[in-house]
Amino acid sequence: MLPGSCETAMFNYTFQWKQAMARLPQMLDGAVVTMQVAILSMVLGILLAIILTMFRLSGIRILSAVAKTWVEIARNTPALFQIYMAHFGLGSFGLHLSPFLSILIGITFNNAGYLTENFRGALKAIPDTQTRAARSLGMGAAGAFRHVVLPQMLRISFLPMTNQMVWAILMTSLGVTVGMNTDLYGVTQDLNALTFRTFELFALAAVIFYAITKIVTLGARLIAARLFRY
Amino acid sequence: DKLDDIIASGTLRCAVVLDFPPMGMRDESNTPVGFDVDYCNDLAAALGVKAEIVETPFPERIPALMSGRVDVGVASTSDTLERAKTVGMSIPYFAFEMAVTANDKSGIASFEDMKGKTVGATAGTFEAIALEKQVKEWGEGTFRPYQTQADVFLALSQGQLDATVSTSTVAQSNVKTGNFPGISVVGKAPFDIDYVALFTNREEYGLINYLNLFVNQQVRTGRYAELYEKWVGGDLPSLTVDGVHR
Amino acid sequence: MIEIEHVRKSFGQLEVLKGIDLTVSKGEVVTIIGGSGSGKSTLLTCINGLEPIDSGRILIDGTEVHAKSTDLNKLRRKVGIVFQQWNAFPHLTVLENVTLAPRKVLGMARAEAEEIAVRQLTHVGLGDKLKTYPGRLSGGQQQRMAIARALAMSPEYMLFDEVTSALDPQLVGEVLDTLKMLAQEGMTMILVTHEMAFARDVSDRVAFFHQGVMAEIGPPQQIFGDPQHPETRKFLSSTRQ
Amino acid sequence: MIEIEHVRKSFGQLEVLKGIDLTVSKGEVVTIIGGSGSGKSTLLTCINGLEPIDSGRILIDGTEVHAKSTDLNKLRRKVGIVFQQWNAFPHLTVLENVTLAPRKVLGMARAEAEEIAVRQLTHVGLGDKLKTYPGRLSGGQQQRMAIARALAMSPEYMLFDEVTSALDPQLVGEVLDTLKMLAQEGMTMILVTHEMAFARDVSDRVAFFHQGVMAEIGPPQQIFGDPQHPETRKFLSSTRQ
Amino acid sequence: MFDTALTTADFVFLAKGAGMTIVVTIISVIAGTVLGIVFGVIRYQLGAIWAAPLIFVLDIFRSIPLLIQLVLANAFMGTILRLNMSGFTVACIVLSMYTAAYCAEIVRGGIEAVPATTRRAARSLGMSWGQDMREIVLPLATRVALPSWIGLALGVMKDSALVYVVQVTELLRSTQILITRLQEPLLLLMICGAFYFVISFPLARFGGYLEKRWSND
Ligand SMILES: Nc1ncnc2c1ncn2[C@@H]1O[C@H](COP(=O)(O)OP(=O)(O)OP(=O)(O)O)[C@@H](O)[C@H]1O
Ligand SMILES: Nc1ncnc2c1ncn2[C@@H]1O[C@H](COP(=O)(O)OP(=O)(O)OP(=O)(O)O)[C@@H](O)[C@H]1O
Ligand SMILES: [Mg+2]
Ligand SMILES: [Mg+2]
Repeated sequence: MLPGSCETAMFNYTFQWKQAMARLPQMLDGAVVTMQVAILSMVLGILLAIILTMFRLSGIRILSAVAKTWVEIARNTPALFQIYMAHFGLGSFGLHLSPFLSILIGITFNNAGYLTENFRGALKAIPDTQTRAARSLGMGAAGAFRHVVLPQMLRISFLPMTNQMVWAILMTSLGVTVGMNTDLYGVTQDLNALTFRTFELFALAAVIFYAITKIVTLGARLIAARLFRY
Repeated sequence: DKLDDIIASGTLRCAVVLDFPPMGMRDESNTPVGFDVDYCNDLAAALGVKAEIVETPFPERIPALMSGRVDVGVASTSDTLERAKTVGMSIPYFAFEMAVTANDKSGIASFEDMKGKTVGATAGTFEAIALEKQVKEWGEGTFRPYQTQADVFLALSQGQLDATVSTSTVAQSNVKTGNFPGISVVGKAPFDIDYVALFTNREEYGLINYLNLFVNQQVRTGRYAELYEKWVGGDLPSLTVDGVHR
Repeated sequence: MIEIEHVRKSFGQLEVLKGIDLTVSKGEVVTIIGGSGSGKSTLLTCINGLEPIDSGRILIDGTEVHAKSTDLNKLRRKVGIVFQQWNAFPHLTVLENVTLAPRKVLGMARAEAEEIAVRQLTHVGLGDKLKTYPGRLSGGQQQRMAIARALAMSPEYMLFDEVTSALDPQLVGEVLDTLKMLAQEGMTMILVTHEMAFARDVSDRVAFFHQGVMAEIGPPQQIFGDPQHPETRKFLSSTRQ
Repeated sequence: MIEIEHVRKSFGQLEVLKGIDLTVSKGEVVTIIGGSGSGKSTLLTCINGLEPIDSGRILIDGTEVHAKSTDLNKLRRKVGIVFQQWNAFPHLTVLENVTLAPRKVLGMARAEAEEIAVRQLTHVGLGDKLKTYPGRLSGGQQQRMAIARALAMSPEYMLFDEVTSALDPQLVGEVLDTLKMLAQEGMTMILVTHEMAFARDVSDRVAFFHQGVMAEIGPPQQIFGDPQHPETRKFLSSTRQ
Repeated sequence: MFDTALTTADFVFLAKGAGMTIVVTIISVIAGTVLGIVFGVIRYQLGAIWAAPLIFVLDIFRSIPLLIQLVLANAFMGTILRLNMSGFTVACIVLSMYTAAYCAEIVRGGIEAVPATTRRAARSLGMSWGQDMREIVLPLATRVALPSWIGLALGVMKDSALVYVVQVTELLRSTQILITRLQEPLLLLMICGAFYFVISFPLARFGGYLEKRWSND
């Protein structure tokens, strides 16, 4: 049963793959938007997580409290809730974000929380002697973190980061709840409203999502092989 | 067939959209009420069975039917040709005019003013499809579909949207509740009249025939007018189109 | 000149250094021996300011290490240290390990830093391992790299903390040879070691630590040949077995 | 009686056992010595059927270990084995470690199993550790517990695979004493060891393995006093140093 | 404190939603765990090559948005198979498979963490494969797997917010319904978020505690 190859009858249902396949270009455009959101949210999430990690390490109580609260909320409430909150929650304060920004902020918030937790685990795996060695070469605390600890931390948490990236891709599908209709899920849903070929359209979307996540994990592996040769 | 199945099972399960006042909504005790809810109850009574209201968001109406979760959609569903490829539609049981509701701060006073603004509607509805097309024609402004009618009005009152197009009944009803401060109905949208139909599975001719007759009877017996007065009020819209049968 | 005066240091309840006095002049090689937990490593980390001290003071060329006004990062450029555990930066190649500090701390250009690094690495016999990652090196090679890394900062003093004790026996020799070479070149060094033969060979003075106290110090001939303190005798006889 | 006939065994390309023949009679103690990778451990795991063999056969009291019809679980009750790496069950107390198999495999009642377990544990000197978890035991105690655990199944044969080689020197003695005691009690044993003095002391015959071949076998006096095979000589002189 | 139109009836309504969230979660986690253990053991026993089809199928559940899984399953069971299934059933089936897909990996990791030597010791005492699994592997693997499993269960609870697409009115959906009527998004969302937090946070902490305790010995 190759999609698009024919109209297949199964039980009482007649598949109309051609109709769905005709929409493929639109859906691929959606996939591009999905990737944009995912990549941006990852980049921002990693930067924020690094900042939050430094907050945690800073020893300044208020900063580490901020980091802690962030991590716990991100990890203990549904992503859908976080995204809804980014749009309508902030909206009640008169802060109006476009759907794109809402979903971006929602997922970034989530990413940052989970990654901060990952970084914490990674830091534990880096022996104290590394910092000592760097400090005894005359590096300052910041220099030792930046040149010695950080690269190792990113390497140890590379696999969790890849997983988080896959998550981010999957989470973009929640954008519809805040008015997003340009991403892959949103496009699919719009097309569904138009034609009601639910199964065919979403099956196609599923295949695209699957392909994207596979490409991303594969790409990550290649990047890891290039970056981490030690 | 399905008609027999419904009678045999003793329950009629209707897909109803419950954030679409006054067609479907919830009262203070969160029980479903509205025009569509009453209409479903009438249909069940006519069939001599119990009615069961299944809440479905707009985008999920057809999937709910297709997945056998409901028997009939009484869900203000526009009878487009595209959709009729998938489901079977009855004759129209209601007709909507489209109205523009705007946030007071946006300064929008008519449909044309919406050009270049951020506008939205409920994903998967007739007006959403039409409005999105219009925004593309204008070539400026943004269109945002939300999952539910409630989210649309919430976004509108928060100022995330400048204006929305919705059925006039919904617009009036929402503005009337006073839940959404700072919004008002500013005019009509020049879209075709949105005829909505009951729907069921495409091949259930017996049931579709029954639904057609039921809609006809509702008008004949005056029940349609009665329900319209109860939930909407004002001029009763005609359910026929000039110059063509059905 | 390194001057250590009445240094005391505790970890919580445990007093690890109980008033240490020691002066190391330019060009001198002082070896510290002593049982496990006697405070040898702690003293070294205090000397370059990695650990604070409780009382007393440590002067390096007249600068007080633990004074508030002292720029420790600057001071540490003068004092290289190599630890017991290998502490190569695993994410950097051998060459990058050695050039990192000169570039980031001294602000050297890459080319210049690499020139120095290659010289130092060749010096310790790792001239052919520049592009290798430390994970691929033997323990002895890692330790020699750590020595080259410290030397690349052109320190005036070097501290070595049991740099051979985590090595397989056959790798010990190559590291000790490197240290001996440094000593012969006139580097001022304090080294902690369990290799008695080596200590006798290379040191100007040998200090014996016992439970946070420097029980005895003197030329190697005296310490090994005619130890005065009963604990020194006990320690030496137990290591000789 | 354990009869090993022309046993060959490969892991992938690597032939680890190249036709081994060995018969161990009731009450005999056979020690296997040989270099690392010579196939000693592999032979033991073949004897109790943990590893399949490629050709040849192994008979235990006439039952062919690798025959399809053989109930290995039943056979293994006869043949106890203790490995090089400690393999205590960390989630069970010492007593539970020892009673587990008698209860689950032999279907003994708890009381009966515990009686036997206490006897065996006391025998190996762990009578006071019944409620302790293995994590709290020293390596030597863990190995003795493993021995007691195997003995609790009342095996007729015992295989020991370098049971002391992962132990600190001061713990080796206590385990060897336990083995000696077993030998004196008449247990049929095959043991792999690097402790030559012990092998000489306890064995009826000593076999020397070299690269998958049993190069030489004979009474300990002959093997240690007058080795015939050049590899045996080489091996013994290298371990004696 | 808050000037709100929220009535007791509304709280009951929210509580029902929360109840639904919990029921869906519990059913899916139990079913998913049982399946996950079966899949995990099969996956481990067969090895990566022979279990490839299973790995592929389970991977699908981890590579497609849950929302799409729900919509597809719903459309497939209803539209194509014409099974008369409630949304609740579909939600539980999909979430169970979703749980199983992740759980299988956790189980495999747990089994692999049991040292081969320990298992050899068990087998050489005459224990059968089943006894080894039950008496040795299960208790030891559980220690490794339990913290991740708690994380998974909490993840499933949070992800169950998505079952609204198959017409199951769980907590977040109930909240949205009330927002529709009451127009107090912030307050209602806070209540909803707090509910998830109150369940998730202590359990997550407990998982972290177990992890710390068991990684020490
Ligand atoms: N960071 C620390 N916190 C608490 N106690 C410490 C710390 N570092 C060292 N100690 C304790 O201080 C004492 C001295 O330690 P130190 O490392 O200086 O001994 P050492 O002479 O170098 O011994 P070794 O030969 O084993 O390296 C020991 O009892 C040790 O446990
Ligand atoms: N499961 C296995 N898979 C592949 N190769 C193996 C396996 N087990 C053992 N080998 C290989 O078989 C050879 C013999 O191993 P074996 O453990 O029997 O040696 P040994 O004589 O016991 O050595 P040692 O004294 O080091 O324990 C070695 O080269 C080893 O690498
Ligand atoms: Mg030390
Ligand atoms: Mg072996």
